[in-house]
Amino acid sequence: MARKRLIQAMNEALFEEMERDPAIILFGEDVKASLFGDTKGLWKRFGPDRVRDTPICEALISGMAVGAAAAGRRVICHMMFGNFVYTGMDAIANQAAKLRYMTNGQIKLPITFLAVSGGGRSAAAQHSDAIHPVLANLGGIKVVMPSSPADAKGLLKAAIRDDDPVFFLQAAGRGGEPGEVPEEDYVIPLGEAAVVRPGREVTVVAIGSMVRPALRCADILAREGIEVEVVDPRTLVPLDRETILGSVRKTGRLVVVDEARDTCSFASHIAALAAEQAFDALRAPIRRVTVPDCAIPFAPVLERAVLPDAERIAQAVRDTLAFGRSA
Amino acid sequence: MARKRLIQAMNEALFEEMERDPAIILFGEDVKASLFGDTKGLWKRFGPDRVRDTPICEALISGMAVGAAAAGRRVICHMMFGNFVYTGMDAIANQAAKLRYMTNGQIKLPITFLAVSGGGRSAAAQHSDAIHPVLANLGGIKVVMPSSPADAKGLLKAAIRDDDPVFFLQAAGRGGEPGEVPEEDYVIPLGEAAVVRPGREVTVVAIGSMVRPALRCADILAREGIEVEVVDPRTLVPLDRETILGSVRKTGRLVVVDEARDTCSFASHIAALAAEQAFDALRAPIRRVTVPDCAIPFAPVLERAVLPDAERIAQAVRDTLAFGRSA
Amino acid sequence: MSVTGTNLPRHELLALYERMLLIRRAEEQLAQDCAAGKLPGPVHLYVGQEAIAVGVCAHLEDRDWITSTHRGHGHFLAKGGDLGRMLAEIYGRAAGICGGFGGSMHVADFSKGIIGANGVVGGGIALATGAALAAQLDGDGKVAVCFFGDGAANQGVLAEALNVGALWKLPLVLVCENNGFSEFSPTATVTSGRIVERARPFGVPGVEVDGNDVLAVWQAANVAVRRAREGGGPTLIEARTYRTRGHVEYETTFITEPYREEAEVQAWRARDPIPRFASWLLNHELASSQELEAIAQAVAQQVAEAVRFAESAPEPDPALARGSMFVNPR
Amino acid sequence: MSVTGTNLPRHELLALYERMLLIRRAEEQLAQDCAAGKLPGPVHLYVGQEAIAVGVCAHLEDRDWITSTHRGHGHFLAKGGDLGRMLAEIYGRAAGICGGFGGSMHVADFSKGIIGANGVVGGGIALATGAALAAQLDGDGKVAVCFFGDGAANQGVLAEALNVGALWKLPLVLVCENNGFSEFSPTATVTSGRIVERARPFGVPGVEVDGNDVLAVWQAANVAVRRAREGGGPTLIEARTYRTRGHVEYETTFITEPYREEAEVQAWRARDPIPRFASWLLNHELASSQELEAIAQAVAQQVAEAVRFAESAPEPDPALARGSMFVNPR
Ligand SMILES: Cc1ncc(C[n+]2csc(CCOP(=O)(O)OP(=O)(O)O)c2C)c(N)n1
Ligand SMILES: Cc1ncc(C[n+]2csc(CCOP(=O)(O)OP(=O)(O)O)c2C)c(N)n1
Ligand SMILES: [Mg+2]
Ligand SMILES: [Mg+2]
Repeated sequence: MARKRLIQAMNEALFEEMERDPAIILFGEDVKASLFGDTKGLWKRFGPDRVRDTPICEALISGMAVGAAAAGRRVICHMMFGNFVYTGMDAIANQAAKLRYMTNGQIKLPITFLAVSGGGRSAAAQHSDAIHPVLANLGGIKVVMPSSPADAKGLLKAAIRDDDPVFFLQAAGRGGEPGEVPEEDYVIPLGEAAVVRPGREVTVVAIGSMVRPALRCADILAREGIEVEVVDPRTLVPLDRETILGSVRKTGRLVVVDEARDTCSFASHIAALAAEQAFDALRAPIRRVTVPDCAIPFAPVLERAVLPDAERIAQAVRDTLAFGRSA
Repeated sequence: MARKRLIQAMNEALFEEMERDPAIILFGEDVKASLFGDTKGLWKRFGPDRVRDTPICEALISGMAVGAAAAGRRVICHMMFGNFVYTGMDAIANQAAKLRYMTNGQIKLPITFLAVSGGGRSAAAQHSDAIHPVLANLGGIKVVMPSSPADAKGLLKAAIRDDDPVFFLQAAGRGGEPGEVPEEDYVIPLGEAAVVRPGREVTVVAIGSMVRPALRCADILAREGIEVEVVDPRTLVPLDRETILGSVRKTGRLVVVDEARDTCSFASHIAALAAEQAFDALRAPIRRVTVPDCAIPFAPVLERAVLPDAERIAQAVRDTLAFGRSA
Repeated sequence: MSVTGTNLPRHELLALYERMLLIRRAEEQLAQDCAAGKLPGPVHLYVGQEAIAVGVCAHLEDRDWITSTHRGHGHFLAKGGDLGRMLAEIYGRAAGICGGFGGSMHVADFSKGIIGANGVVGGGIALATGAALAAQLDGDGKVAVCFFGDGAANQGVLAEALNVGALWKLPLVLVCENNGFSEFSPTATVTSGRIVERARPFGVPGVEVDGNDVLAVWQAANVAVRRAREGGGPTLIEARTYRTRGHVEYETTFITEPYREEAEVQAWRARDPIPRFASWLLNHELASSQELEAIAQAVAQQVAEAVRFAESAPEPDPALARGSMFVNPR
Repeated sequence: MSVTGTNLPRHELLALYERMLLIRRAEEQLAQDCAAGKLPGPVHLYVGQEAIAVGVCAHLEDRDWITSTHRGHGHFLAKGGDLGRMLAEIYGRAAGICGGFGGSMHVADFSKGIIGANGVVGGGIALATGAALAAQLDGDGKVAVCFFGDGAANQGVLAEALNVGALWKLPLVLVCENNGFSEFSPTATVTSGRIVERARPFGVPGVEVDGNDVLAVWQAANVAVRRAREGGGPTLIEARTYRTRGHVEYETTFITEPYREEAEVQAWRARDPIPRFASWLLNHELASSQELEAIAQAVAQQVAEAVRFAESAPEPDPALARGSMFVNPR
């Protein structure tokens, strides 16, 4: 174990996987200089064949990832900010997500797309979208959202070794967050949620960047004598429904926290799953804590007003509990 | 009143609105020849200034719509098939959906994007996506999905007259569907759902192309003595929550039918709203009838297997009712 | 008629002829099937353009990659795809090359290097560039060829591919089939300048060729594929041609006003690459009319057998449709 | 130093000087603010490139449109945007030109024809094309100018805009500011050939110009804007320049290895457009050093006042953030 930043954990995973498997190539804009630090040193270590800086042309880059994967490579494709994924959306939605299914499983497409997603750093509307609901709706793309450095390393390795297209979304504010990271080679399988804090009264499912405020909220509420269980899905596609629904069946109350805009958020989807599959266990309305249906504004005071935080989550939990008591 | 096909109703709306407002321009690929028939005759009537065939370049087209609207025009931008919206996604998600908010409301962007959405005609994976969940999650885009020729005309007029970017999504299989269309100039306001068939026992919310099978399902179930209320949201953004929730509060049972892939579908979102805001009225799990998380396959027998139909809806309704009775 | 390619061995010349004819007869069959209402979904035929796919793919091996378009049957067959399984696919049968999941716009066979037809105009350009990157890294002389239309040439991704292809000297051959139309829009109404010129600013050689002359195409592709194999980087070939059928079968049911002159169609029919090559073979005494007739008969028989195979194949199991998109669903 | 533009009236020459200096001083202030940790979000400065925005915008009126980039302060100010409200925006204040909703990457003022800075590289190209279409239909001689970087030139949408701009003869001027870098990648490592050449296949004139020479830029823009106004269609101008500061303020905290030679930066500092134009004015006796000093003082005062205005402005009301994106929410 050693304390590392999330971005360092990603960097380690990239180094170790590229070392392990010479079929892996990585490309994207400025991956050599590495704006975020995740790809730092890779170019020096693995050379310009396997690590390539591309021009700015997301439409081509995402499609090249598909073509190179179809032609036998294991591809890591860096899309930088989530919003630039829209620029390269055609090949992601029309090719990466569909080519295997359309051709009756003739090929596998082992691609890991990397992108920073979400807000919190005054990067404003065009650099702060949380894009996971859009990706999850495409059907053929796996979506991974780590909430800690240790998870980031294990999940990134799993993503790279996976034979399907995976989006690995790193929360904008989280690259610098430190945590203990095991030294050894380990993999966290896709599709396994984590109960990051057990509790009896209310289930809080928190996605990616939202795990931290959810845990803070659990601390706050513990002081009020409220026991919150925090579940981190870790991967949205595939989704570990059992762990989430199991927790809801136990507590009977659900709050879902998602940095996405509310309409068609992943929070909505988890709420819908629970309203169908854990209905008899539910003792209160399912609350969503999400971003209102707006873009992310620039000024810190405005941005804070739209992003979920521990206090807003705590309020939702209190409301949920009050429902059972006052009704 | 006269019986008309949905595509004719759209064509009429386009003619009448372009006649009414000379600030309106329309462009897109082959709008002169008009693959679907919606833009037929416009070029002849309004000339090459106001009606323009573009080259195939969706990234530019969608961005031009934003630029021309920002510079004072009322724009109708034809994107042809929903899947091509991914190709032009950058300007839709990063510009159209955000420019007004980012600039503190300095401008309005009166743009109507037209596209055919959904499957049912063996057009296969790259021509059959139901793209409304992706659009609805962007926040700054209104989404209209008519289910009848009369609604198509009134809603398209409303969309064109609206000062915000609107996607008007015509269901792939619906252009040829006939229905009564009023002669006079009428507008159906965005954000008003319709109870297309009243009933007491179960609410079926059906979106766009799904209204027809939902009505068929209601017929089937009526013969079994089951009274289904069918609600057509007509516009997803803005969403008429009151009508939907009012119906759920009345019936206590909800089935949502959506031609989108299940994960982060609009069905999920409506289910989530009900599970929060009509919780005490709910007497059974909320069922979703959606497309599984796959691409739309080509062969008719395969395509039918993934698209919701009256029988699948009916089964969901029966399950919902059985829950109350056997529990 | 160009003299390039004339020094090809006779059996190779006849193979070119045979392959063009196979594509033509297969598609005539599809046109009939379509008119009879037998085909689900839209069908775009390649009739008139066969010399391009055949002239280019003559240089390719199974391990080389191609990407194709919505008008992809010709590329599929020219690259060695199986006719019976292609027809079965277009008929929506389980024996289809994609099990009935893809249909006409998505025929693909990765074992033959056919990354597939593509419903997104321009969609194959980036895929081919990626395949060219993989080929370059494999280091064994493979190439990737991208077929695309004049309409697709207006998608910005072409410029992006030219830029990256040139920068990285990718083994990429971009073959623009300029058939004069982008759906129902004449090319000139939606295209500034000459497409072949668009390669030059990137330092990529551009070659224009008569796309109805299989030997001219053969020759241009010979140079381009060899350059690509030898590390010389990409080439853009613009092949001028014409589709003598509609953009899509059945189009006259919804496109009620003609978008081109019948005389133009007739003029291009007179330049049909198949009879034209037949005459050339006869004139140069490289084949007798009996030989050509024998080829035609063999082709007809091949098509008939393929149709029997495809028609008798069962429909796909609907349960499969709801299966996972993934190799590892969980 | 080019002689073009020299026949400008003296007050116009001094206005060019004043505007360049205003941009420079404003951004030096921002650099300080940033170093002091006062600015939220990333800030990309235009230092070294001022001659381009100023030389081009000298030809524009409020009713003409511009689109800009992530490096957009210079374009905003050159086009007549208000300095105080720009600074307030970058400081995240309610008095900001976008109420604090946009920040550095989104400064926009539609009343001045400034469609805005843009966080999407290449994002302004399509917007400008659309604005040019609107301008053409208005029929009153308005033009749209798109500023973009060498990095943005590799986005395919540029080719798309050249194609449509040429087809429709749109009143569009595409100004590529080639500052030698696309973030941390030297232009040559990500760009094949010369950017200016990319216009030619579409029949669009391309002009290369010394972007550190305000009069050369003025002259190139004069021709291009006039052509656009008169219905002659688009022009591509490639202005060669250099950003003497980093890609983004603070970059040395995360880009730990240098990506360019200090000598290169120094060489370009020696060609700084502002002292260079000052010397030219002095040498040609078009201004005295006292006059230039007076301008500098006035500019300094303007900046100081703007900073006071911006700093004293209140923060936005957080309740506004949760308001609707729409004109008609329902
Ligand atoms: C991205 C995208 N935009 C639009 C279409 C609709 N479409 C299908 S074929 C076609 C014309 C293509 O023209 P061209 O590339 O010249 O090919 P051709 O049909 O002439 O072979 C269009 C616009 C599409 N399939 N994909
Ligand atoms: C679509 C998109 N891709 C990538 C980025 C990240 N990015 C921001 S600035 C930049 C470099 C832009 O280079 P250039 O166009 O030359 O402008 P300069 O910074 O040199 O002024 C990049 C890659 C972005 N903002 N948008
Ligand atoms: Mg064509
Ligand atoms: Mg640059």
